[in-house]
Amino acid sequence: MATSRRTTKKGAADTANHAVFAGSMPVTSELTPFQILAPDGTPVREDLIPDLDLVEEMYRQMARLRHLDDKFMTLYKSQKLGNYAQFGGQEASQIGSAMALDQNLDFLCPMYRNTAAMITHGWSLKNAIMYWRGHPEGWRIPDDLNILPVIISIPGQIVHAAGVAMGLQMKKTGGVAMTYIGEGGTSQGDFHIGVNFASARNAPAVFIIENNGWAISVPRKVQSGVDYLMRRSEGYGIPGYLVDGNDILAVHTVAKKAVQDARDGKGPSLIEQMTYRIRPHTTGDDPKAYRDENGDPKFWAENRDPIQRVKRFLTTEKRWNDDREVAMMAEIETEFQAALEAADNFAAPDPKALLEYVFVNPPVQILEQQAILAERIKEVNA
Amino acid sequence: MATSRRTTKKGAADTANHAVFAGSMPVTSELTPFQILAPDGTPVREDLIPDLDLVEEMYRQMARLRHLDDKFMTLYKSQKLGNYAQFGGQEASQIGSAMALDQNLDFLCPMYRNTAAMITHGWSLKNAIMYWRGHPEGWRIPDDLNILPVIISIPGQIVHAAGVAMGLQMKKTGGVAMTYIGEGGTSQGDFHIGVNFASARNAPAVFIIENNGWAISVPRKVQSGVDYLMRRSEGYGIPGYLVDGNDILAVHTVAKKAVQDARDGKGPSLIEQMTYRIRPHTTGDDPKAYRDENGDPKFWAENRDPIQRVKRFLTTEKRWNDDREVAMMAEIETEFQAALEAADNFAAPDPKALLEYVFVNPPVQILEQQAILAERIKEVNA
Amino acid sequence: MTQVLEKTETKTLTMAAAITDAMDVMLDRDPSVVIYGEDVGNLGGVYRITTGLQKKHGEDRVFDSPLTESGIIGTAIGAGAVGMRPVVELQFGGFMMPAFDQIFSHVSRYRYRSRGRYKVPMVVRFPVGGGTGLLEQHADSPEAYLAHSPGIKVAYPSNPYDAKGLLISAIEDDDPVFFFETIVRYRDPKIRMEVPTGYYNIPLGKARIAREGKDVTIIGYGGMMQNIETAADAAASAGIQCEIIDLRTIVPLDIETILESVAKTGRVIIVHEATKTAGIGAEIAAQIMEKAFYELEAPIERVCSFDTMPSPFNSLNHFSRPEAHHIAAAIKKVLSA
Amino acid sequence: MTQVLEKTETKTLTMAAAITDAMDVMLDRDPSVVIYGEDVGNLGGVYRITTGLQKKHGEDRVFDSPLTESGIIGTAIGAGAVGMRPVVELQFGGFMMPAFDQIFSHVSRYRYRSRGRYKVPMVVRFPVGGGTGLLEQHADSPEAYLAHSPGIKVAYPSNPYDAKGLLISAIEDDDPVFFFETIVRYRDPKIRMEVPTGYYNIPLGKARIAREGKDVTIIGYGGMMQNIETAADAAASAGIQCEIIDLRTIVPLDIETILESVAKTGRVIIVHEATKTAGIGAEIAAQIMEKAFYELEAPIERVCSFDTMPSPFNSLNHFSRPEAHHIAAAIKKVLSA
Ligand SMILES: Cc1ncc(C[n+]2csc(CCOP(=O)(O)OP(=O)(O)O)c2C)c(N)n1
Ligand SMILES: Cc1ncc(C[n+]2csc(CCOP(=O)(O)OP(=O)(O)O)c2C)c(N)n1
Ligand SMILES: [Mg+2]
Ligand SMILES: [Mg+2]
Repeated sequence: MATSRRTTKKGAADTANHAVFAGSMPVTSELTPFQILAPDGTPVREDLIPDLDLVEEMYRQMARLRHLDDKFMTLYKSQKLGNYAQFGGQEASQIGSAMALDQNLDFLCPMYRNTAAMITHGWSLKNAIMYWRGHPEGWRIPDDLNILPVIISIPGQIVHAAGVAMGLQMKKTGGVAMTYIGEGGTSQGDFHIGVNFASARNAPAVFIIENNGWAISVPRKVQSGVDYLMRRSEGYGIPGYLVDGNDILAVHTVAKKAVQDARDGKGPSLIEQMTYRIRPHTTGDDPKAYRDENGDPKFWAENRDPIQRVKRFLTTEKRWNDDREVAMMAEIETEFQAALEAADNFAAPDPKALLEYVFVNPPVQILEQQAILAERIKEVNA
Repeated sequence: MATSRRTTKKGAADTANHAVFAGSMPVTSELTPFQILAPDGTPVREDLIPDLDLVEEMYRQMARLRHLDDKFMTLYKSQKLGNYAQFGGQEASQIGSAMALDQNLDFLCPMYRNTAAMITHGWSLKNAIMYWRGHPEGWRIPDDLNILPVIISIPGQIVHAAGVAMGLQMKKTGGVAMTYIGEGGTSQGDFHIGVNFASARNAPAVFIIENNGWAISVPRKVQSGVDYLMRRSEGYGIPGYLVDGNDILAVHTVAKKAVQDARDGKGPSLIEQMTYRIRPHTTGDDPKAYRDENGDPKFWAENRDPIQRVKRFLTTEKRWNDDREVAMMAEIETEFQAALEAADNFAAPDPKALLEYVFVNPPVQILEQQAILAERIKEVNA
Repeated sequence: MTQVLEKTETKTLTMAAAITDAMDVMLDRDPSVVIYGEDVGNLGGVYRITTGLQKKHGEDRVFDSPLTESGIIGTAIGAGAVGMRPVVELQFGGFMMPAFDQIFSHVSRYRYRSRGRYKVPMVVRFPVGGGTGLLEQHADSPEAYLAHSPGIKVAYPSNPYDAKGLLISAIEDDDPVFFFETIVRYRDPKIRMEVPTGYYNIPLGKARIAREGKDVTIIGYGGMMQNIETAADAAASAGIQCEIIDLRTIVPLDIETILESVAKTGRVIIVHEATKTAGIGAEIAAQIMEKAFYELEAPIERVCSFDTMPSPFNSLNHFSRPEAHHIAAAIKKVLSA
Repeated sequence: MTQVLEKTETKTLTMAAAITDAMDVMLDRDPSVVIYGEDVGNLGGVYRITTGLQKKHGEDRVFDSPLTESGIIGTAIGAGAVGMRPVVELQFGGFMMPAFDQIFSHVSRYRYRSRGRYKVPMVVRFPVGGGTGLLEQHADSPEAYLAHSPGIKVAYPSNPYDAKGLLISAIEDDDPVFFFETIVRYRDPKIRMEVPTGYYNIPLGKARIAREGKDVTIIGYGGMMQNIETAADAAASAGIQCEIIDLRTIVPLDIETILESVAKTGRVIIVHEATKTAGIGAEIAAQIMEKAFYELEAPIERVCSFDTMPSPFNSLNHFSRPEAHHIAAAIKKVLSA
């Protein structure tokens, strides 16, 4: 993943250029992702370990949502959920960053894989279930949540986030907009447009590239000749960060800095979180068709699991043990079952939802169609 | 122009980041545009002065096209030309780069301000006149020219150029695609898409940003928080160059290197040529509405003229004198008058052109409209 | 005409000045209104429609954006979601297309997608139409693309009074409204008119009977209205009474007013500058046929531009764009059918 | 049916396999054909329509592109200008919109703009339509946006035989062709059919009479044809003879075949999955009215999806997308009018 022709291709050219042209870009240094915890849970940056209560909270949230992600797969298989985009393996990346937000002030602008970030920012499990069931109730965003609609068309949310940031800046709320994009989505025009617009307006936005190595079947290197996508920060004149996306402490630390900078009027940041899509693209995808599941996916699942990393750390720190684990898992299961029950008990979708919220003041053509719909509903019920 | 919040804004943040995060972007060095001749015509890089025959050829082409640009303004004022996008002041930028191409192998993908580059790549003065008159004959691109249609919608040509480069690569012709964009256009999605697509495919393309300081009334700094737009090369993993765009020797040298790299399979490059729009945006624009014409425009016209720079150099080198100047200007005027006469003598546009070339095999709906058009033409002629 | 007048003083204004005035009024009334786009700040836009607004209301309320339509419209979605009311300008109608994913995928669907939590109160203004002698791609009329995208309103005024009142309604409306401004009418002295100073509005979705008549209904909007009037004048001298409907808005489409007129005349001509095939004229014709089939006495005529891009051959375009004499020919045709 | 057959052997193929086969044949016949798009290489596309092609024809001919529709279509213009014949895939029809500036401003106009010097021989293929239970934005039917853009052809096959023959024609055609593939028909066993192996083509612009009848003409295309057939079967048992026209291509529109049928039946229903307002059904209805006004005995009915985005509420969409019983109701209605 993230193989680059850069070193091979650019190295030679650059040296030659440098001899000749004063104005050419300097050869930039190699980059390594920022880390606080090594994969085995040992701190590599003791100085940056936060309060252990926070670490435990992160661990619990990751465990809770991994459980949810697995349950969603089970629900999908038994046809109790629609096609769903799993985040399993990317918990550190989403939770660590979303935890850097203030739920009252800051807006999350999610894409389809951000269920973990959304729940971390306050979305209920019940709503998440109903969303992925295609139930209108799941699509309604509660008034007290600062979460924008989930975006499927890649990557509109990047520009919306720039706009949210501009809006918050205009209203002087002190709020920040955080948004996510897959590494594949960085090839789209709206990625560039949104980040650059925020740069131009110095708007309080945090742009996070979750580099999970794959865009469905397409490996990272097909998207661009560059090695790391966060190098694009250079071209926008904003800070860029390369982070071990499976190290929740590293993710959180960088996200907090980026959020604080934005809040302080220092403008947007671009963060690339290196992680891996150990799951299929969505529940409908079979990755065996395009990659060796015993290769990288197995390696990452076994050696780079973001949850195990923190668990090992907390265990070493004597903050965690098997009893706590068992108790926590029981709580998590109970919570999930309650949410599932609430979703199951919710009234079936009302077909009228099809023609609601098209316009604030619907034109006569919509009213006519609502009448046709009412007819059709009556027929079915008859 | 090109003022940046970068130094003020990013400097501090970056230093702080660096103390903390191993993976953040290094602070990149300041850049100065590459130069071979100083504005007063003195060489700053004696070692890179090319053969004087070539320098004289460049000078003659710049003088010829400045004359054309001025004539076009005159024609416009006497309503003998439509609204026209002047390149005056950007001769070095367009001619120096287009002269790096092989007319038989390489394709030029122009935008509306590239009349100078197009003529340098073989377009006739007569066709240029007829193009800007909105005459169908001017729109026809002769079969033996490797020039794509002029693009107005900003900046489609960047993606087309990436496609031309891919096509030439597939056909193994050894050809290269060169394209231009204004600094304003770099805020669009297709700028990013085209450069990145070429990077991903290692396609033989040369992308030139003609930074003339203005996008109509909008100064460069509104477009982005970055200081120089060529820094974006970093984010595509391709070479980037910052060049004094009013120094034709510098422009040509860098363009030749980029073209040669592309031809050699080393992929695309991104070049930013710093120049200035001393003219109105188009003949229909009045810049007094948004800038002080006695400020930067006057300064650049008087002190940074790309033609004077080379003339001074050639004069010092004893390659040029007043007699030659007078003779050259006479030739240029004669050539222009002949082209104008040819254009004037061309048959008036045939209204049938309106419905030609819509489809290779027009559907019946087009045939019906052609019949209506024929009727209308008959009525007018009656 | 339905309207709410704050004061009854009037000024003689061009279309351009009336539009400027509407924005000025709304910037004063509603602090959440902001204006941005390419060149709208210092310059006041390439057609000078925002002239003076930055100076009066400040750079925080009226400002130049980077050159990106998708950025302009996409950020207006985000800013609108958090309570702003962006009134953005695109430089020309055809330059909407780099933003078309934002329009199709988001502007059109954002409120539906959030089940009403987020509205999209933006207004997108832009000059449209040909006859200007400008470069290629400066003469498009993209209303049909928008009308086929659910959830989007489309206003297309034909005179200063309507322009101001409709723009004020558009800014106040919580749905996204695309606002078409015909370039050749911006400063057309023939349509200067008395326009109330201060606040008033004209509801979106109410067509205007521009002229009553019993022989044939001519439906149009925007800059085409003058060509229609000219054709109707010529017909009048031949004793033909045209009823002229100025739609004012294409979405909502005031089919009621249209049907009332068709009931009277039985003959219909629809005029627009956009290309014919799959243009909005087809939709209007189809609705009329669906709802007034038995009242129609002749096939509905569509007078539209040919199915090509607005040609850059400026000296020829009058053969394609609907001129008064093309409309006159259509009047003859539907009356002899 | 007009066709050129190379061999007369046949295979039983699904729609999906027939489309794959067409590309395979053309990759063999024409070295300038290249295929690219998101996931089309190693995976063979999310619907596996390009499966096996990369392996057989190599990575230079069939390859994955970066994730950018504007990049895919924009580079296809450039590559086409220098002699390639790109056959590109978009992942879903709605994902065409990030490329809409390239389509509207360039694909549609490139040949016109160069006065014939450069043609745009690309084919753009993509899956469309709902009924799949997929996520939001995976169920669009954007044909009207294309039909309103001059210079673009639109093919929309309904069965394996047509799909292969039309795709071969599309690839050979020097105009840009957008090729719609109905997802729910890709592997619908009910429409598997005998398809000639090797090369043959079906001309673009010739509709197919899917069934002859005298009472009412039903016009449709793509995945809606099966619903129309079902409705017609039900009507047949009530003694009503429907004539069914499968358009095959929307541009060119075979108005001649339509008019012949209308002359016979006098009653017309148009069915499409796209939303109704300003959909292509309006254009077809308008043309019929213009050209067969005196033959029409009843208003033309349009059976289309409601004017909203294809809803993500998958369990409800059958109330909106045209089902056989909605068409049956329309048959009743036009016959009783
Ligand atoms: C505009 C657009 N084009 C294509 C798609 C289809 N699609 C859905 S997910 C996907 C891959 C995205 O990869 P990436 O951006 O890396 O995000 P990830 O799924 O890996 O989180 C594609 C091509 C889409 N949703 N939107
Ligand atoms: C998509 C699009 N949006 C807007 C315009 C209108 N427009 C024409 S030129 C221009 C400014 C371009 O500035 P720049 O890219 O710097 O090029 P320059 O004119 O300075 O050479 C604008 C906004 C356009 N042509 N295309
Ligand atoms: Mg990915
Ligand atoms: Mg510029």
